[in-house]
Amino acid sequence: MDFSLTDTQRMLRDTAVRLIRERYGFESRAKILASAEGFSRELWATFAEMGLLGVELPEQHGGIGGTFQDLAIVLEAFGRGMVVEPFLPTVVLGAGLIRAAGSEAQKSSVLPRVAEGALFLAFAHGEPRSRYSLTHVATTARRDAEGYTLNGAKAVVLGGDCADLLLVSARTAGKADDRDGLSLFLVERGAPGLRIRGYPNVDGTRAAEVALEGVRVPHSALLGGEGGAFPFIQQAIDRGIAALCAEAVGNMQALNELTLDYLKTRIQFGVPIGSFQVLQHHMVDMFIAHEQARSMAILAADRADSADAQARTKAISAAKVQIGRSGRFIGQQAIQLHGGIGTTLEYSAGHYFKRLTTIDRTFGDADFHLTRFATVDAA
Amino acid sequence: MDFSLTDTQRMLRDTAVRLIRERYGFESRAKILASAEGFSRELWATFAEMGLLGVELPEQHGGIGGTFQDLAIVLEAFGRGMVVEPFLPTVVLGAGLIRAAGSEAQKSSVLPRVAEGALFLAFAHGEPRSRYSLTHVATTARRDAEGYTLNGAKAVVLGGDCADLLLVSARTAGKADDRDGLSLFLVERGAPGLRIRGYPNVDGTRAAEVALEGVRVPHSALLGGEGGAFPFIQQAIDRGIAALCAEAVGNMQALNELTLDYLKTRIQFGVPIGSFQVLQHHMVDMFIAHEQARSMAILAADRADSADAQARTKAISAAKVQIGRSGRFIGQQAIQLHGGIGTTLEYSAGHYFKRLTTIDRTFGDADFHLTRFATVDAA
Amino acid sequence: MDLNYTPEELAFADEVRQWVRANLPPETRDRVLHHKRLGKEEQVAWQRRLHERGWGGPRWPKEYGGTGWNSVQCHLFDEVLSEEGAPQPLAFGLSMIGPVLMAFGSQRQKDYYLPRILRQDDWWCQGFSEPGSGSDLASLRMKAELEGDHWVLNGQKTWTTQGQHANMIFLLARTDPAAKKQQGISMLLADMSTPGVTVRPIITLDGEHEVNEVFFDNVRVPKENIVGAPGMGWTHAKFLLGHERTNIARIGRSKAELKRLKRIATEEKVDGVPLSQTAGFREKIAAVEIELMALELTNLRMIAAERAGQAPGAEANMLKIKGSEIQQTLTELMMEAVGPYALPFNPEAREPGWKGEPIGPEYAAPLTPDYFNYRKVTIYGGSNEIQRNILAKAVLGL
Amino acid sequence: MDLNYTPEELAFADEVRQWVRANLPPETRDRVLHHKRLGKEEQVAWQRRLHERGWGGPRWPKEYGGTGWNSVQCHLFDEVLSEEGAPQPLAFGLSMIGPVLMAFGSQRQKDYYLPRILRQDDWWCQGFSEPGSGSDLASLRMKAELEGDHWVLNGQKTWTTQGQHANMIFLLARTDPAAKKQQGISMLLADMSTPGVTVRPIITLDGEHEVNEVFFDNVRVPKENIVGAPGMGWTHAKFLLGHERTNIARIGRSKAELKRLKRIATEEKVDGVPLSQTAGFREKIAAVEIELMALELTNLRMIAAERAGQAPGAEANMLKIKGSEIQQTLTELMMEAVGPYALPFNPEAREPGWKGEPIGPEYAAPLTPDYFNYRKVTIYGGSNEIQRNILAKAVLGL
Repeated sequence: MDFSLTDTQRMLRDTAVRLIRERYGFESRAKILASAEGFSRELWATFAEMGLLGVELPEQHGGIGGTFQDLAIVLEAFGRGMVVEPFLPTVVLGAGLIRAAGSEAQKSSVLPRVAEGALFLAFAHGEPRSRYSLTHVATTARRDAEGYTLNGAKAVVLGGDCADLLLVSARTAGKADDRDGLSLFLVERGAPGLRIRGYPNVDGTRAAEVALEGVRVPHSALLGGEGGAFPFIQQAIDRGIAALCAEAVGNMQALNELTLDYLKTRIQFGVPIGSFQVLQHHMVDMFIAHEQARSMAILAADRADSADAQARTKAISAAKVQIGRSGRFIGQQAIQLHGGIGTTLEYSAGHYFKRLTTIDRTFGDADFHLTRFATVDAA
Repeated sequence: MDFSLTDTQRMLRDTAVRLIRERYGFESRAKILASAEGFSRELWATFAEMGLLGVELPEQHGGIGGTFQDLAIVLEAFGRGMVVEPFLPTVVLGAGLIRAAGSEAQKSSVLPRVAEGALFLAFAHGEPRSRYSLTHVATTARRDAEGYTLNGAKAVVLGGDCADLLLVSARTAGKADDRDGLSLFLVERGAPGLRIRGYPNVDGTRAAEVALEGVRVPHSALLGGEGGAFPFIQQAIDRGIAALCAEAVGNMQALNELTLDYLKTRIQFGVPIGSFQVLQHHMVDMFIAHEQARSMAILAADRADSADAQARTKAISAAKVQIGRSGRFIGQQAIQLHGGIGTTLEYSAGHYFKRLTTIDRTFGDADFHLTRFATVDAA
Repeated sequence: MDLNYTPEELAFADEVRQWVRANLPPETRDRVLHHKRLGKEEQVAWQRRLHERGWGGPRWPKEYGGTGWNSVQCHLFDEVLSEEGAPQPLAFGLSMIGPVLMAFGSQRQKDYYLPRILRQDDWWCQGFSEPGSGSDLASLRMKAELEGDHWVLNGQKTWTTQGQHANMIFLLARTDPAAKKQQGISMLLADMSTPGVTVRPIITLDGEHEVNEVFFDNVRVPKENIVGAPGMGWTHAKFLLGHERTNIARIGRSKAELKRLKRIATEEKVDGVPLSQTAGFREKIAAVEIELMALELTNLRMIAAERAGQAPGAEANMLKIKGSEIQQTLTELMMEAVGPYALPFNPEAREPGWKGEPIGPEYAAPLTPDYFNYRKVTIYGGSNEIQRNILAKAVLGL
Repeated sequence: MDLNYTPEELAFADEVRQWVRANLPPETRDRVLHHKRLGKEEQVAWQRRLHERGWGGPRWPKEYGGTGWNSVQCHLFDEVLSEEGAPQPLAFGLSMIGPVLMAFGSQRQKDYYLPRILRQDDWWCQGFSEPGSGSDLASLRMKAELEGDHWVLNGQKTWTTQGQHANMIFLLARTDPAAKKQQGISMLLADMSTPGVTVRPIITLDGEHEVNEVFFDNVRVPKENIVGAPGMGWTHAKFLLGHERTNIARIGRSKAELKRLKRIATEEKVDGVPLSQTAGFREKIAAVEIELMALELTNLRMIAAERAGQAPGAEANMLKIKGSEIQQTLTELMMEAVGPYALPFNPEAREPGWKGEPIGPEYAAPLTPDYFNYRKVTIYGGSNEIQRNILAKAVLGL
């Protein structure tokens, strides 16, 4: 058992932390949010230059061949800075899926472009009625001699508004809720019949509703074998959750530091409010909630790429429950301890809270994963 | 809407409160608990003399013809004193059932003897595998020309160890879990084939495991019509719950007073521990928990005798949830605020806590009733 | 003891209900029930319509143009209005400065301002909090110096709800800088259009403009615009906050929101089953419903005690604590109910006239912003920590 | 980073497991796993057997007859012993006075007492708390006056766990009445059979005799029985409590209890369905299991930090807080699991040799008494409120 960082990880951490400190201050972030696209292509290029987009990609595809744990270190730093660039959809979900399920040709064509920052991806899986279910896919793909025709709708596709390439799940067989019969397709932005309605999320990240009306793709757009995509989908989402966990831990730590600082400096009744025992104990509980979340985020990162799907999903769900509960507690308490200032847009605490809230609602909330954790052994 | 007490109620309250204060101090109660039977027949006779056993019984049967709300006032005072005499099984459940379902002959023979304190009753309904279900009855009653033969087992029968007369539920038709086919029988203590194994409960009240092996009763022992006992059973348990709610509220108030007093007098670090803000806020939350419980106990008493079974059970379940949660919170916090002394048998706080714990586990715990509340409209 | 309303009380509630149904514009009702933004005009129009009916001041005595209703009637009135989707009455005039003026104002102030509150000729806002004085209100620093016939105000107020709509503000200022903390504070009434008053919006987490900073730079207010005597401001403020605290539980509104939550949970499906029928969520709804039942009864018990002549004590702080917690739980459950559709931010969908295509279900757009917005309810009007301090001291004697 | 145990660590755990299975008497194992009472002799026998194997002092350095294991080995050892139903080691000798003597004791004390602890020739108890000094330990009033070659002790101790079995006590007494609070306190070792020592049982809510009051009436203790110098008692006590706090989380034991809970929840049926498969209870178990997973990893992180040379800081207080809360939740869920059979009180069923007919399921008898008993874990060893005070000060700097 070893919790220490490797030299590479230490280097990655220092790089990412410095980048956030220097380029992603609260003011800079506010400007990014206010921009037309809602994120910074310039910063994205910087991420690419620094090798942050290819941390986990194989060297032959322009990456540095790292592990998910290496990636988690970057994500934690991004959590501290509340980075809104589409790292999760492009790097964790999109590139991860292509690496896991793609053909050599697909990998060679897509991954290097991701590593160099030239391509945004999005995983278009959830649907308007699927809620958090991974199998509820009503979108269909009909095969013919030249390729496939896709019809359906995808909901709250993270990073969908700027994606150059969408990874779309669709049913080639079976009925909604079947595990079998799911397939994945690469769909280019601008494909006829593809309608993307982008919008901001409540935390400043971006997403889209995606409609597919008779969208045509060639046979070569199929990612992995026909009908066997479910294990890839499940693992992609598990990786996405592990990424959220790492990000959330960075967020919680920053928010706790901010709140602690406020308790020490805000004067009421002639004394710092941190001298009130009730507020001290709340802060202690926030500290504990973060430590517990950190432990589970480490577990999630350790298991994210495990091939044992049952053990993996159990650990990932446990981590998501802990992150959801800790994040909710820390977020709500941080606002309460800050009082009025915490409820305003011009102060950073509320933004951390909003991001934590969003993380709990992404890929299944704490209650959803509590049930998954409790029932996975029976499944 | 009127929350004020009637003159009779004020009188009842004063009588019961004075009785508890004078005769049911912590020392006296300890002696009662240590006695062979675990309760006081002498005090029972006093209850009878003061009219407390017949509060709710009709005047022609030796009672004073009061309402359930009148009874609740007595129960609240009993809650303050943690009265262990079998008031709930005899007066609330037993006499209540006979009044509701009994023939005129049964009422005339039983109720006056209850009012005068000459008869203990018990409602033998729950079974070893029934948990909190009211319909899971495997005990059978086979009818023949001379009467019925009862076979089965009854679990945790409150007051069962001293009962002179048991009200036993048994199946005359249908299968376990059916609502129909349940009947009630009066079974005398000492009936051949009846085995009663009495024991103390963790809170000092008494109960029994009851085995029925070929117990013979005459036709006249049937209480109400054959096969139609379910509504009576349900109402009896609802009344029992409303009684527990009233008792619990008295208990919580006494425990809060005791704890508040301790906070004001216990010195640590040179000051009363009640000067610590964290303990103050815990005490405030206990105060609120009691007020919320009190409101729901009033509702339960108001609805206990309602003929609208669905609205009644919904209100009663809501009250039981609130009582369970408030009682758990107040009980646990009271021990925590007392520290070591709260964990000992020689101090009263722990006894209040034990009784509150037992109340939550009687007739369905908070979670059971939360589900019942949430699903009763659909049933 | 009888937990049922009397036939007279029920008839009263019914009369109110019928009248509201006949008089509340359906668009207004729809906007209130779906948490869309309300226009200033439509709020004024509704208050005037109530006033025409004689119900403009439900808690006001008859001599000031109020209804003279007892507390049960007031409770039923609130409840029916919430249920029917009527706009919440504007508390700053009706529940705050109105009662203060009745108790402490000059005859002239009463004669002039009270009728204007009922007709909503004035839109009042409150100037208590300052950047440095949150929970510690008495540490406020705004100055009012008497120069001839005017008080000259300098300083800053914050968290001024609806200050952007208001034409009048009641505020606390330090008129005697030498006096000790709570002393030397006075309550003044100021016209927002006076030169030197600047309103700057504060945008809250939900992206809405509801509160403001208000700056006072040599603002001259007529001498007679003081409420009561100089130095009595703290007394008036405590009186006012006591009034605020009973309404702050907002039980009627939470009951209406509970219904909305149940509707949403019936629409939402988990693997084809309505969310309202899944064990976990069903029981979360049940838990908050029971809390709310208990709080309503607790409130009714306090109303009864008040009618029996017992002054509302610090127990009212309990209503604030529980009421605010319940409000927050309801917003949280509604956000939870819509699953992934809690994410999209679509503030236009809250505009009165918006006809665009919703993102996800139509009811989703306000839910997460509401969750963010409602974090304030355990902070404002005296944070819940302050409420517990008060209860510990006043009720428990700690 | 690697969250898996190394092959060497796994082999070590396996060695311990095999040995325990071969050497732990099955009756003892059964009693531990079913929460029956353990006899004094059987506890001593188990410690001696461990000692013969060389494992009597898992956290002790080799020079004192300990194993010299690293912290991961110690953790695995605890875990395997808990899992296999071995009696908990007696902390008062091994984890409390033992380490204190190693750090501060005289050579004579080390030579004499340490081997006796490993062999459990002495059964130690602790004399810290007094009736007036609970959380405020430094306010203790017990006096020790030097008369010739003896300290003469007068005063009272309380909450003395297993004092009825002990032949030795380490205690804090005031040797310099003039000194300020924390100063003037010394740590002394006393033989429980000295004239003037009286032990009076305290019966706890579960009806058990586990703790005692101990009265000292002119008890004469040899002068050399002081630990270190006079006035250093407070320093020694803080050292000792720091050691206690890490073990107090009892993670291994909670993991074993979680298994027991799952077994019980599988036996219990709700309308024919195992309780462990009903949504509500299943998720309650899941919630505490996740808390425990997180705490175990947090503990392992701290162990790793310790091995990397970082001294265990006040973060250990966190283990106490979370660990105790989890222990309480587990007892509560077990009580809940048996429904109405949580009521009967049947203390005989916990006797080692009891062969009577159980009331309800056999596992039910200890559950509610355990729930009552475990209220202590958030109180003793520094209440959780005190732990939070320490964390606020030491870690957060508040």
